[in-house]
Amino acid sequence: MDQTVNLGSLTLANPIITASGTFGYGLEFMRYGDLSKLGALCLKGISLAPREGNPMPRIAETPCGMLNAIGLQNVGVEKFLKEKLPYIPAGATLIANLYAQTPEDFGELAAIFAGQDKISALEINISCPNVREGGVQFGQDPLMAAEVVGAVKKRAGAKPVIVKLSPNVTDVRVIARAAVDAGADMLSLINTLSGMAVDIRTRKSRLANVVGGLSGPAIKPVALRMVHQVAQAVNVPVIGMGGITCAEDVLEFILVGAHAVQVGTLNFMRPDNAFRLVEEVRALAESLGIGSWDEYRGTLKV
Amino acid sequence: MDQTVNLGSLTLANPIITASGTFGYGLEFMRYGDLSKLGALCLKGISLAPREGNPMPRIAETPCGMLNAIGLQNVGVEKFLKEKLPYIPAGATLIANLYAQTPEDFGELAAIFAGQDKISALEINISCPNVREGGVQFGQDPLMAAEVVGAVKKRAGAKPVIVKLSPNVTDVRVIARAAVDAGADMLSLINTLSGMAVDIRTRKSRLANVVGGLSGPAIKPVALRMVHQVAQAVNVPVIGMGGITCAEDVLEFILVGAHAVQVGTLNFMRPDNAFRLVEEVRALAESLGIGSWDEYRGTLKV
Amino acid sequence: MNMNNNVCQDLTVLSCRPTGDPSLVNLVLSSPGWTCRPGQFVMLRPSGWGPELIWPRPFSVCDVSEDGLRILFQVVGRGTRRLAALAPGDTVAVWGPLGRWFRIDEDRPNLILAGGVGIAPFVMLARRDRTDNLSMLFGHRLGLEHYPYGEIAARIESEAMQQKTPADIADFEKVLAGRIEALAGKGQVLACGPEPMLKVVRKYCLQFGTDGQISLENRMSCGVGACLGCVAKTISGDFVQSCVHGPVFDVRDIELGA
Amino acid sequence: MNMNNNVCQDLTVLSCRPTGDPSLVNLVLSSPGWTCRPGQFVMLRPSGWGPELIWPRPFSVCDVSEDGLRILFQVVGRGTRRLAALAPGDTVAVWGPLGRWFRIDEDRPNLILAGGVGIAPFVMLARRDRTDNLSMLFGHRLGLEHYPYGEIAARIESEAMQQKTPADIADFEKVLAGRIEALAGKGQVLACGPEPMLKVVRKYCLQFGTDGQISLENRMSCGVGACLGCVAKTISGDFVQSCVHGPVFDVRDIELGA
Ligand SMILES: Cc1cc2nc3c(=O)[nH]c(=O)nc-3n(C[C@H](O)[C@H](O)[C@H](O)COP(=O)(O)OP(=O)(O)OC[C@H]3O[C@@H](n4cnc5c(N)ncnc54)[C@H](O)[C@@H]3O)c2cc1C
Ligand SMILES: Cc1cc2nc3c(=O)[nH]c(=O)nc-3n(C[C@H](O)[C@H](O)[C@H](O)COP(=O)(O)OP(=O)(O)OC[C@H]3O[C@@H](n4cnc5c(N)ncnc54)[C@H](O)[C@@H]3O)c2cc1C
Ligand SMILES: Cc1cc2nc3c(=O)[nH]c(=O)nc-3n(C[C@H](O)[C@H](O)[C@H](O)COP(=O)(O)O)c2cc1C
Ligand SMILES: Cc1cc2nc3c(=O)[nH]c(=O)nc-3n(C[C@H](O)[C@H](O)[C@H](O)COP(=O)(O)O)c2cc1C
Ligand code: FES
Ligand code: FES
Repeated sequence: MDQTVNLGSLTLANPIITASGTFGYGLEFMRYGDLSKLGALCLKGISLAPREGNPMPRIAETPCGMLNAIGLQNVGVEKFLKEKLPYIPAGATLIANLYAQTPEDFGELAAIFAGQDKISALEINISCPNVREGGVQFGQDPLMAAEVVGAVKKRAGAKPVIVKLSPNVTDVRVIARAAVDAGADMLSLINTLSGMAVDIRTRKSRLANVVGGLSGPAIKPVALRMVHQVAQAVNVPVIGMGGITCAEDVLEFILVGAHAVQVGTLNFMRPDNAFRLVEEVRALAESLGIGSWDEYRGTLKV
Repeated sequence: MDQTVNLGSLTLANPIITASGTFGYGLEFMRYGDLSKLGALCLKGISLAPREGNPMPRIAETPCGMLNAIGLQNVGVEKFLKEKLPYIPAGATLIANLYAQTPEDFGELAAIFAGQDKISALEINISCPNVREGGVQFGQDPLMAAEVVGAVKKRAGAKPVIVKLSPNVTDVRVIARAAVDAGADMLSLINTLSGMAVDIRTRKSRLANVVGGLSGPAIKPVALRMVHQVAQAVNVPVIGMGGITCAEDVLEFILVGAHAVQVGTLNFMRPDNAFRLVEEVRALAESLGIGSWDEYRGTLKV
Repeated sequence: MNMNNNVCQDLTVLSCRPTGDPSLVNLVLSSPGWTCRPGQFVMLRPSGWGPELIWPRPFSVCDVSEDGLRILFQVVGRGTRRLAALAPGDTVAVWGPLGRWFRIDEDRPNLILAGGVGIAPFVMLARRDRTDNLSMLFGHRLGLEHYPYGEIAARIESEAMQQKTPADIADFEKVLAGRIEALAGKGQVLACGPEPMLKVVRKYCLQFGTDGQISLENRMSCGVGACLGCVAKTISGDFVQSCVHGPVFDVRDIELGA
Repeated sequence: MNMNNNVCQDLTVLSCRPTGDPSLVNLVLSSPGWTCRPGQFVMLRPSGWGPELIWPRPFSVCDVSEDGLRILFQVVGRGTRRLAALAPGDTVAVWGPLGRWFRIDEDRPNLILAGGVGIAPFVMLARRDRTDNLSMLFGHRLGLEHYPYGEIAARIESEAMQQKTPADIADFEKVLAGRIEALAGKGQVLACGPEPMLKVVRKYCLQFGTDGQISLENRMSCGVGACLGCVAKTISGDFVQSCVHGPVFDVRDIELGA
């Protein structure tokens, strides 16, 4: 079966994308597989200036999931372009993940990446629950979301723009429609659910940041529901994620309407998991007699 | 250690309450423990008229959790008062869980229960994600929530009114404050997270209702975060729940500010779990040298 | 032994072994101190299960005595895979006996219709004193030696038919129809097996007016009537908990989805 | 054997046995086909773990050879409890060797400071050809026979002190201070042990100006530098991944929380 997926002007060899913040700059995983075999890589969130991130501890394990409050630690766009991007092998399809605290800065970042040949698309993160400013507050308000998307689209040139949605909202379709109306070429969801874990003995949060973002299999039912809702509400391709750990999970997201998927926490469970998943998804789809993703996508009987 | 908990005019022998919809009318569990040993029992949601509930299948297992879409099947208030309530042994502290599709009907139900000596408090469910009308729509809009709470308070007589909040909102504090301003004596949270599970082979949802409510350990981080937020935002007692399976979990909720807790899915894992939990919580609190719940509650260092 | 003492207890695994085929497992737990009736079931949850698998799993009592509680189960998914990995000495939370049982009509012939692992509840039934009014027709996929067929056949008149192909299944359905028709007004059938088989049994019982009882295997979460997740639809349109009002129902009382 | 082939592979459990005390376990996996340097670590995730425990767990390589990969671990929580239940034949996903190692100063004395299970990485160090510039001071809680102390003491000059009471711990700290002071400008210390001990070591190294390396045990999720969950704060204020830039750091390069 041909695994190709068409996301508007972006064509992927298969529907498996590694999620931002869980696959570094790809370099960390080159020992474990061939990056060009992945559908695409979403790179760690990048901001204009370097960010040192939140204090430690930053991660905690929870039942069938984990919390993180990394706080978007990153080297900043300049250093990224000089010290990281050149080393990522040419065959890999790369999506930059953008983070900023103002629409202007988002636009600025978009303009920088618009000129980067190695970058195939931009994903804008308006849904990080772990930063004080500019994170989820853009993703929880349709007007602010639209403003950010507009600013990015204006300067993104020919690069397709993916808007990454927050699940921490009353109705995800409202933000989804606002993003699409403002020019989003695609949507991706879900980012992490805002959560906490505490230690009853030290009486402290297990995260220095107190709250963090929940990811992993625990959130899969919520993610599936939101992807299903959004896929029905908009006419642009939807990239689904949240708790995927196996080929069955991938097909579940495609069944409810996703064009492609991202895998995050899965990469921590075993560093070659994303590479293995590409093969497992192919095998499963073939064993089910699926002729193409277009044929299977969104065929949930309701 | 004295396990007593004071929730305004409602005093409980200990902080463990069985959650609505997971402990039937208590009768189902009399073989497995002494109901009077529990802090209280929240009874299965009751409506004015009987409800047949949603079609089958209604439940699905998910990683560290479960989905349900029961649809509030219940015998209706009249039959409940005649055929169920008289058989619940006198020593048990009972909380009625009310469901209606209009503020008027909520008020009507409150008036009926106001006259029932065996009922110690009313919990109003404005957060059920599994019914089309009157469920979560009241719980997602502060004005509608306030209207329902007002209607209930007006006719609840001396019974304390607990408002059960939905986690499927952008900012749970907004609804919490609206409910308190409208007269809620207490808040309880969280109800289930809206979610889905699908079967890639049959291409059907695992629930006939398509979407359902996610409960169990998977949601505990989200529940803890919301209880923490709400306990800081309001001045009424907060009853925390979501994914509790052991004594440590109970103390986590109290640490972030809950006066008492409810346990739901835990009751399915083993029918005597709630009874065992009462003893386990006592033992754990004593081993930690906690003098009283007032001393420990809300002492998270942030 | 107490007939009604269905408290929740921790029992010890005495043995857990495939019957020959790895997909069919015999589990023997230490004696629960109660006895029960054929068709009743227990909920099992090994104490080693973390929260990943939330629910206990329901199983018919295959047999119970001072020697222990015996369960015969088929490996179909994550839960039964983990049950199959139990080792002697492990503990399992068990509550039961639960639900309603097969009621024997002492004055007329009772024909057992068992399909696959649905043979389980009839092991204890065949152990009863009076067996002349019992007989069994057994449909099976694996070789007969993997099932407790011999134990039952040694006590009551039994017949087995293997189904390996769709044609075999069609043949089995024909035989079922014939037997059910033959009992119309003269006796009753007691059926336990996969849902498609139960639908066939129900169809012919209604068509020929034959009395019958069938045991449903609805998905269950609590087993005690509280979650309302396991309901069956009665012909009057009510949803009743199959863990309390079943799992054994009169074929005439309930609907079975298409 | 390849020094750098840190692919991810499924290794087979050869043995998994308590060292005598149930809280301390010796795990031997089939040979990974690589060797490594003392202080490097591996990530382990048994294939039997469902999603309940999401993360792999990091462990120092205690020793590695054609005979297998040896890990010495202490049971402290859910993950290590489940690791302790591994049985021969089970498979475990292993990736490594990861991280930086203890660098020996060949021209001067190198004093190992090991605390409890922190002795693990020094088993392979003591196996090297030249041992005259190595010595060890070992602080321990359980009886000495539970640790691989004897193996090391057979090859290098070693001394052990048991800590059972706060007074013992204070004594140990005094001895540590003395040894670290004595090495100032003359040699270096290599430390692995519980965080309070590492803080003491760092304090005296800085105070007396003694060279030293310490191995951090920050919570880890990926082990490959991607999640940024395991970072250590450098004295210049940067957060660096301890799985890549550590776990062994120069005491002067990093801060340790209060
Ligand atoms: C009253 C009763 C008696 C039963 N007696 C026996 C018996 O004696 N021997 C036997 O082998 N099986 C019996 N079953 C069926 C058995 O409970 C299921 O096969 C088992 O729970 C599946 O668990 P799993 O985790 O392996 O499957 P899953 O991975 O959860 O699912 C696999 C399949 O099993 C079904 N299933 C899952 N959970 C349940 C559940 N709690 N109840 C029913 N079906 C479920 C699913 O719908 C799915 O089709 C009985 C069921 C009931 C309700
Ligand atoms: C580089 C490195 C080498 C190590 N070498 C050894 C060794 O040789 N022998 C040994 O016994 N232990 C070693 N550890 C510590 C070991 O990884 C933890 O004890 C183990 O992960 C705890 O898992 P758990 O599920 O049992 O504990 P949990 O129940 O998860 O937690 C118990 C305690 O362990 C800590 N912890 C939990 N997960 C981790 C994690 N992934 N990394 C570090 N700490 C954690 C928690 O903060 C908590 O204090 C090493 C750790 C690191 C980072
Ligand atoms: C450690 C960690 C760091 C993350 N960093 C980012 C980030 O920088 N930008 C972003 O858009 N999402 C980030 N995410 C969110 C993931 O990309 C993904 O949306 C989320 O983890 C849900 O998918 P999963 O359940 O497969 O992990 C991060 C997640 C984790 C666990
Ligand atoms: C099967 C089932 C039925 C429920 N029915 C109700 C109900 O009738 N009224 C209500 O307010 N909440 C109902 N709930 C929600 C629970 O009371 C509780 O809020 C939720 O399950 C989270 O707690 P838990 O994780 O401990 O189960 C139901 C939950 C389950 C699992
Ligand atoms: S299984 Fe819960 S009501 Fe039957
Ligand atoms: S453990 Fe993930 S970066 Fe170190």
